[in-house]
This record gives sequence, structure tokens and C-alpha cells, in this order.
Amino acid sequence: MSELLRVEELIKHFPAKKRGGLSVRAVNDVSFTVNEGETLGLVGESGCGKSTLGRSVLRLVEPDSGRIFYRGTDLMKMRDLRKVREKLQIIFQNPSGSLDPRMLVRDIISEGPRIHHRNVSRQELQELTGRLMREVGLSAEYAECYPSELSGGQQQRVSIARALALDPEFIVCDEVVSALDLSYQSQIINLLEALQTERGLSYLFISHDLAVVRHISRRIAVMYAGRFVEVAEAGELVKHAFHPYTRLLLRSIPIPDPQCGRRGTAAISAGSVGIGQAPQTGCAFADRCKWARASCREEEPPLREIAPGHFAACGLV
Amino acid sequence: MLGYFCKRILLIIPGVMAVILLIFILMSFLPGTNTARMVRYADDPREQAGSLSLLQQYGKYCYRVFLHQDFGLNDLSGLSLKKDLLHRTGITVRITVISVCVTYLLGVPLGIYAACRRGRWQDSLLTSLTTFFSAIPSFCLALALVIVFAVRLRWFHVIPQDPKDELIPLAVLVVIGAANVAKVTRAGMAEVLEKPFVLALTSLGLSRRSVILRHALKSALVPVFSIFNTICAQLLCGAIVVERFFSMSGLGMTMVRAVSSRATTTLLGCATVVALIMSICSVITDLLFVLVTPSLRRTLSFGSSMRRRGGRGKI
Amino acid sequence: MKRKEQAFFHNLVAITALIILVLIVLFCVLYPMFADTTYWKISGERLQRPSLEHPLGTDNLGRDVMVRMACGGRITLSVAFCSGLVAAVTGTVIGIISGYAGGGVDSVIMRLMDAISSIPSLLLAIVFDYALGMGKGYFLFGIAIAGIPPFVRLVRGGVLEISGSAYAEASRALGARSLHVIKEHVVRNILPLAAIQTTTSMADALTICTILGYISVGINPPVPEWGALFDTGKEMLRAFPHLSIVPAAAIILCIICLYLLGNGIRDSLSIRGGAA
Amino acid sequence: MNEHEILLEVRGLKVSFHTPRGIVQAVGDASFQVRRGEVTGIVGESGSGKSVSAYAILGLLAGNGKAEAGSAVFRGRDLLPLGEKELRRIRGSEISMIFQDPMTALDPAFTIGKFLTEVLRSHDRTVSRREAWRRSIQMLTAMGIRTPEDVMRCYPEALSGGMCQRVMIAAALLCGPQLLIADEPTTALDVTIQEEILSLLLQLKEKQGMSILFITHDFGVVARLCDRVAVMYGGYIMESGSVEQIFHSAVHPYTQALLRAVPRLEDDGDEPMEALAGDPVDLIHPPQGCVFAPRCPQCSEECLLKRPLTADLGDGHTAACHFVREGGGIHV
Repeated sequence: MSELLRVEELIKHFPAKKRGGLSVRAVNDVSFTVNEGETLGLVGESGCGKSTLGRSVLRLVEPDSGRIFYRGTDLMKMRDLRKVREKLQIIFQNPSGSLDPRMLVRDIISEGPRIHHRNVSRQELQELTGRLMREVGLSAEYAECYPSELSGGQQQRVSIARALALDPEFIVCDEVVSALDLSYQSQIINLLEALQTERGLSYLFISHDLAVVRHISRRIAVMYAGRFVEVAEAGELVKHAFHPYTRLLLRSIPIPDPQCGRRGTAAISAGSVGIGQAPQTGCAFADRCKWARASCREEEPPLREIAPGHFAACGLV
Repeated sequence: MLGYFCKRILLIIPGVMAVILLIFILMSFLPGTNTARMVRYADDPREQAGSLSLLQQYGKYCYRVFLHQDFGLNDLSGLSLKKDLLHRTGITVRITVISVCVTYLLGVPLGIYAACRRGRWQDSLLTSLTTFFSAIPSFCLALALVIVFAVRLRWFHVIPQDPKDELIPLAVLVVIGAANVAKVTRAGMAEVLEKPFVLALTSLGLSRRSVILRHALKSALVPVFSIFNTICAQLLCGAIVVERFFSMSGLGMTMVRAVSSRATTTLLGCATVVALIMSICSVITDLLFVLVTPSLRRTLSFGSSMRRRGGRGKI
Repeated sequence: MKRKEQAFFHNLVAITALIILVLIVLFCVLYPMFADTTYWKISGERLQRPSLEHPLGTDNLGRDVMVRMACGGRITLSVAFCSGLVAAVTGTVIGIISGYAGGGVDSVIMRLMDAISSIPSLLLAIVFDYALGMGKGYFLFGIAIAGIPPFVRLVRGGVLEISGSAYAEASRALGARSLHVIKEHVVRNILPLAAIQTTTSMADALTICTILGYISVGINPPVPEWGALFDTGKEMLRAFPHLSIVPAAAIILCIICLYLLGNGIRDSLSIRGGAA
Repeated sequence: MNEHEILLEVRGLKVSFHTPRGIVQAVGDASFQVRRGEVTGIVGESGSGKSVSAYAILGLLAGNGKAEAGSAVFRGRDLLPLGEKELRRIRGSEISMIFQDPMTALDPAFTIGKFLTEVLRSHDRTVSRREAWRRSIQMLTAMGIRTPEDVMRCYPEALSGGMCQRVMIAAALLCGPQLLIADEPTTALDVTIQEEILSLLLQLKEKQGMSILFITHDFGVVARLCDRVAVMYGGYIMESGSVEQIFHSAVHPYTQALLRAVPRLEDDGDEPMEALAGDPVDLIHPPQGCVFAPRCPQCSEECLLKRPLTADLGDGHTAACHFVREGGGIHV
């Protein structure tokens, strides 16, 4: 499986709103690779920078520095991204927010081809949107509707159809199923998996729900305060999690089975008032970590390989 | 906070000077009148008539206005503008200030009442009334009131003689102002009442009255106070029309006569006074805005220390 | 799922408002052509009662009131529509520039708009008319400029909200340049808002224009204008109230129709969500 | 099983909203109970009417909503017909509620201290300001907040999601209510913070015998917290019973389909997830027969025509489906 996308030392800081405030270090020196037809899962709490990372990879948000190699060519050096844009697409979380409320479904799906091939005829567009809608499981009658007339699951299918219109190779799925109900969640996941096998797509699947990510991705990266704290193969990560934050994450997920769901009630009392700014030096998780040592607070632990294909960034290695 | 407001008050002077400069420039395009001596002063030596350039005249005018309140000579009567202008301004300011206060006293409760009855007939009635009264010109309203009260019911004289007759002009201004304030209050309050914290407070057993008047109102007043500036501007326009309709010799009438008789000095004087009034209004707007917005109050040092001292003291 | 789009023509209220407006405009344009007298010719003795010959009677100089109302209407309505449109076009353009440029340009424009909206629009019109030559209609620009700030704020808000939205980001991801995003998404979503604001600013312009006519600024006496007609009619209020009531009624009717038209446009352009 | 006394008994609740597009039948027929010292969960997808049922109990329905039928008996008194005055006395002191998005559930213009003291004093005027401030701090400490004095003095915008939710729970428990209604309190929070809040609620149940009506769409949370469960769809209770009955011996096709659709940590990604086809119920024109019929894999002729009655399968386990017979067992 040849390498499709390689990201090296990607950094993105947002300037502080208030004068003298700390700049928000959304993405802090992140590197990873995605092979063809593979899904890389990305898990993390809200505010850990996973959405910013997803957008920075497509340069929808301009990263401060770093290199993004797509099939060998560095996207950061390219001035005109139009050609590459066809191959790299994104699907958003909020189904109704990511579709223009005043545009018909037919026009939304055909926007991609209309941008790239000016001279495509109405008849061809009609046929293309019909095929795409069948592929994502939308009946043709919805073509003439407004997005507000569709349910959440159907709107998400329209987003997927729009992304597929330009035959992409890599799709960033930013919390695609988080806003959907349980039954539509599994419908969309099955659809994504079917499309992956059919079209050989590779995904960067971003979500805060580890169970969903575990189901769909082959390798999973756990992100905290803008950095990768652990990267491993899905089953390996769930069974032998090493980094304290990953273990806390696994422990916190409520298991949908009463027998083994009844753990103790060790209410971890809340920390100090307000959202603590991640410490500037040392491991960002040091404040919440039970086994934090003095060394953890000084230098940031790099990602080290603790087992074949299993990386962790922790001072205790 | 105090430093912030001193700075704001000091900003008024440059603001008014900017307006004067704008008018001077506009005047210089004036076809026909010699731009050499736009402003006639009492102590103007005869021979020095045309020598001052535009900028020198502007400088002299500002110096005279701000330090000696000397607005120059009235082109028609040759009398000093100062006494005449200040008297006229007094009349207009008195009407405007009273109507602004009554506007807010009337408009805010109306807006709240309409917002609390969202979706029911009271809300749609009040909404259409406020839209109607805030749209029509003031003289149409004045005409309606005069016909009903003065002509038909004969309660008031058409031309106000005794103080009782000043009620109709005030009523005209208040109706227009209250319509605008009520419209904004209703919109602001309706938006706040949709917010989840109103439902949360109700579920904790607070009475509907305290939820609306103590909690929701505080957040809803932010837009209401931020349009204080526009309301003053509107009522000032209304005052000009009302003075004309009820022939009360206020600032507006002076300006209109100055325009028709091409009295540049008087017009300049009136414009300066209006600019002064509007600058004061915008300072008041900022004051009201800061009082209502908690976050702003906390960042401005004076506010937080005041709250701590006025609060519980040491627990 | 049948297309549930509430076409403008099903909205009875808006239709009647549009018809009334069209009738008024037609009356103002056509009536003087057929009437034998003109607005300045004295065609009978003064202050006649409304009769067949003079449907609205004559004013204090003996001129036919109906003709003067029609000619006055031409001026008032043309000023209102022109300054409304001028304010709409300039305001939208400035709004888009301010929305897209952001940073320094944006704050300068917004400060300018705050300054303009703090100056009473009447004063602005008076100064414009006085400074740029009496009676040449320069007050039109004063009214238009006073109408620009609400447009700029509306359009700027729309542009900021839309260009920041997920669907604009999605089309950027599809490779669209900002020009395409503006054409495809911004205009389509801003148009309805701008249409509604246009009718509102036309109504405001009508108000200011009639006020100017009333305080006899900008229009020289012989030329009829609804505000001026109201002013001349005011003196004979007790004896001949209709001389002021008719212009006032015409003004109010036009303003109401403009507002109803605006509401009609808003209802028909807002999308009816079908899904529960 | 039911040695605990029944605190709240909801029978045949029917709620509808009058909207310009027609009358929305948000809740068709909901019956559930909350026992003292137990957590009863209502599970369902969005639009299933689970939140509406809770709001109807406390009379917090939106302007155009109305509880048309049924009863909600709380300690012997039916709440639905009560007027605003009596309901106000019950809200906060006997039944309290916490909401989904904690950051927007607090009034941004008031400090936490002023908010808590006002809640306390609105129920009991005799309490002095100082006493109210002290009890508020005491309650915040009980909620696991280590620096209550600082929290009392700051504005909601300075607090994190988890912290706001703790303040909301403190406010809800300030006047010692018997029943706490929680409307998806942890959905908007991160998983780690959610675990803290769930443990806190479990502590309240075990240590202070607090009974909770918990509304959620997450089956993991149900397994973690609830003793009894009611599964809702399209405004009707599909199945209800104890947690073990629902998770291990569910009979209703909808419950079974949902349980299969829940993503579990231990299953690897080979076989595709069990997906439930079809679209949400149109609540303005609800189907004549069973609301789940259009999406039900075992849908029969009878399901489309007649709405199934709730059959009791014994030991508190009930289900509303034509394939379920009284006394247990599935009639195929």
C-alpha cells in the first residue's frame, strides 16, 4: 500500500484575542502518514485541535509551518491548489450547517464539477448527480428539495455525495456522525465503509467517540492539547493503551452493558476554577496525570515507539 | 472606568471640531457667496474683509466658539448670536430631553409586555403599531393629534399659548420615540426569552416576574441602550418638524430660517450646537452600555473594585 | 416531497400593497397629462370646494389641488425610490467590501457608518442641499447617504456569517475561488435581506423627503411636493382640513404599502422547512 | 423488586404542539414511574418525545405546547392540572431539573453567588443573605468544587462546561428536592468530564437516596447509571423494564435494533454495523398503526392498521408490540 499523504511537523497557533493573552496552540508539531485505502482515526476532547488539524491538512486553515506531502508533492509549496482540491475533500459535523439553505440538493451536489469543468452540459450534470445520489442511497425525488426539507441523515448523505462528485482519493470526516441519532449513525458509517472498499478512498476520521473511531479506523491517533499523545493500531490501542490520557479516556467511556458497567464512583473532583490554559512547558497532561513526575513538567516527551507500530509520548517510557 | 469616561468626554471637543471642519469644506463649494468671509464678527475691522484663508477662518471660529462661546453675528439682525442661539437651543433641548426620558419610560415596558405575549394578539397588535408609528413622518402624526385634540375636542390651542399646549408636541415626539424603543426592546427581550437559562431559572422555581424583570431584562437592555444615540438623533429631527408645525421658535426653526435666508453664520452656529448635543448623547450611550454589559464592567478596573466594595465585603 | 415554495403571488396582502403602489405611481404620471391645467396655472377662484371640475378643489392661490398632488407625487416618489436604490446599491457594495476586507478597512468603514448614523438624517440633507446649491435636488444625496449605514451593517453581517459558514468552507474545499463563493452563496443569501431593507429605506427616504418639503428646504415653492402641499394646507386647517389631510394620507398610504411589500418579500423568500 | 415507594407515576401522557405547519403529536401515550432512591432512564432518539415528557411534568412546555391527556401523580398529587402558582412552589423545592448545555443554562449577567443565593431565597424568604451565601458554598463543596469562594464570585463565562454543570446541580439540590430530572446533562460534555458528572449523580443516589429521572440517547450512560429504563420512539413507549431486562432480554424489535446499532469498544471493524433503515416519524401525520411499523424489520399487516397495546411480560417488563403476548414469550 503506497503512501498517499504524509504530514510532517505541522504547527498552527491562533493569536490571542485579548492583548497580552496566551496564543492558543491548536496544532503543536504533529506528524503522521495515511496510506491508500486506509482510515486513520483521530480521537480527542473538544478543544484539543483535531478539527483544526483536519482543516490545516487541506489548507482550508493556513498552518503556520510544516510540510504536507500528497503523493510526493508538498502542498505547502503549491500556490494554486485548484488541481489538488479535486482529490482532497472534507465532510462536516453539522448536517444542516454545511449545506447552503437556499440551494437545491441538485445544485449542491453538482457544485464541484461546475467549478472545475466550466463547459459541462446540464444533461451530464443531471446524470452525474443522479448516479451520485443513488450511490449514497438518496432517492431521486430529493434532488429538487431544499436541505431544510431533509432529515439529518439524508443531509449528511448529500454532503457525502458533494464530496464524491470530483472522485477524491482522501476525505477528512470531521465528526461526521456526532450530530446524528444512533440508527442514522450506523447507516452513515456503513455507507462510508462501502465507499472505501468500492472507490479505494482513504479517510482521516475525526471524532470524540472512541467506540465509533475504533469501529471504522485501522490505526488510531489520540490527540491532547494540540499534540499526538499515542498512535497505534486500533485493536492494540484499545487492549494495551499506554499513555495515561488514553487510559483515562478508555476508563471514562460508559460500557453499554449493565453487568460490567457498574464501576466505582470515584468522583474525580474538579480542578481549579475555570479552563486552565495548557501549561506552556513540559507534558500538557501533567496537571491531570496521576503519575506525573517533576521531569514531566520540564521537557515535552517526544513520540517514542514502545511496541511495533505503537507510539506514545509520555515521560514514563 | 473613570479614566475611560474622562477620555470619552475629552473626545467630544475634537468630534465637534471635525463636524465644523466638514461643514466649512462643504460651504466652500458654495456658489455665489464669497468664501473669504463666511463668518461675520462684531469686532471685524472694515478693511480686513477678504484676507483670511479658509483654514484661518476655521481656526478663528473654533477658537472663538470654544473659548468665548462667540458664534459671530446674526447675518440678518446683526445682533450677537450667542444669547439668541443659547435661548433657542434651550427650548429644543428641553423638549428633546423630556421626550427621550418619557420615550424610554413608555417604550421599554411596552416592549417587555409585547415580548411576554409572543405569538398572541397583543404581540402582533403592538408590533404593527410600533412599526406604523416609527415609520410615518412626524408631521402626519402631529396633524392627526391636532385635528383630534385641538380642532375637534378643543382641549388645546393649535398654536401653543400657555404651557398646557406644549403637551401635543411632546406627545408627537414621545409616540415616535416610544415606537422605536418598544420595537427594539421587544426584539431584544424575545431573543433573550428563547435562551435556555430562562427555562433553567423557571425550573428552579423563580417567579416569572423575577425571571423576566431581574434576569432577562438585564441582558435584553443591551441593544436598547446602544440605540440611545439613534433615538436622540431621531427625536432631534422630530423636534425640528414639531417646532415648525407648532411654530415654536427653537433651534430647528432658526436653522430652517437660516437656510432659506442663506445666513451662513447662524447655520454654522446651529450645526455646532447640534454636533455638541449629539456628542454628549454618544457619551451617555457608552455610559449606559457599560453599565448593562457585565463583562465590560469587569474588565474596566473601576467597575470591579466598585462591585467588590459594594458587595458583601469579606465573607 | 413536493416543492413547497410560497410564491410571492399567493401572499394576498403583499399583492394588494404592490397594486396600490402601482396605481399611485400611474396616477402621478398619467393624471397631469390628461388634466387641462398645470400645477402652477391658476384655474379658478381660490379655495373652492371639491367639485367635478376640481376633484380636490383649489388651494389658496386657486391652483387645482389634484394636479398639484399628482406632480408632487412624481417628485416625492422618484426621490424616495432613487435614494432608496442608491442607498441599497452603495450600501451593499460597501458592505461586501467591508465584510471581505476585514481588519483596518473594516473598522474604518464601520466607524464612518457609526458617525453617519449619529448625525440626524434631516441635518445631513439640509447641509447637503444648502452647501451644494439650493433647489438643485442635492438633498437626494443627503437622504441616500443617511440610508447607507443600515445596508452596510446588514450586508457586512451577512457576508461575515456566510463566508465563515461551513458550506462556504465546503465550496472552498471543492476548489472555489472567493469570487465563485460570492456569486454562488453570498449573493443568493443576501438578496432577500437586501430586498427587504430596500423597501424599508425607500419608506424612510419618503419620510425624510416629505419632511424636507414640509420645512421648505430643497424644493422651491412653485414646485409641488407632498410635504410642501401639506405645509400650505396647514394654515387653512380649520376651514379646509382636506388640504393637509390628503397629502398626509397619501404619504402614510405609500409608507404602509412599502412595509407590507417588504414583509411579503420576506415571507415568500424564506424557505419553508418541510421535515418535522 | 418494587419495595421502594413510587415517587412519580406518569399515566397515558399526551402532549401536542400547535405549529403553523399543523399539530405536532410530540408525545402520543407515555407511562413510566420513578421510585424513591432509584434512577429511571428514558432512552430514545431525537424527536422521540423523551424531553417533552419531562418538561410536561413540570409545566415547562413552550408557549404552543399543551399536555392534552394523562396524569403525572407526584406523591399523591396530579401535577398536570396545577396552575402556575402551585407549580412554582414545587419547582426547585420538590422537583428540580438540570439541562443539556451547561454553558448556556446560566444567566451571563449574574455572578454564581448572586444566582445561587437568589434561588435559595426565592423559596424561603426567611433565610438571610449571609446564611444563603454560606449554604451555597457548602453545596458547591459537596459537588466536588475545591475552590467554592472563587466560583461564587466569577461570571459563568469564566467556567468550563463541567464546572457549570456542577453549579447547575448544586442550584437544583439547594432546596432539597425529592426528585431530580436530568435532560441529557452530559451530552454536551467531553467523555472524561461526563464520567465525573455521572459518578457525582451516582453518589447522590447512593449516599442521599436521591431519585433521578434521567433522559438520554446514549445506551452506555443508561447501563452506567439507570435502574429502570423506558425506550421511546415517535412519542410512544416501546418497551420498559429493569436495566437487565432491557439489555439482556429485550423483546421489542426497536430496542433490539438500537442495541445492535450501539458501537461497542470490543468489536473490531470487520462486519458492518446493524443499521436501521428508514426515515424519522412525521409527527404531524403519525401513522395509523404502530409508529415504528414503517421501519420495523418484522412489520406485519396488523402492525400497519392497529396501534399495539402495552403488554405486561411480568416482573415490571412491558412492551408495546403485536408480536409480544401477555406473560412473556414472543408469538411469531
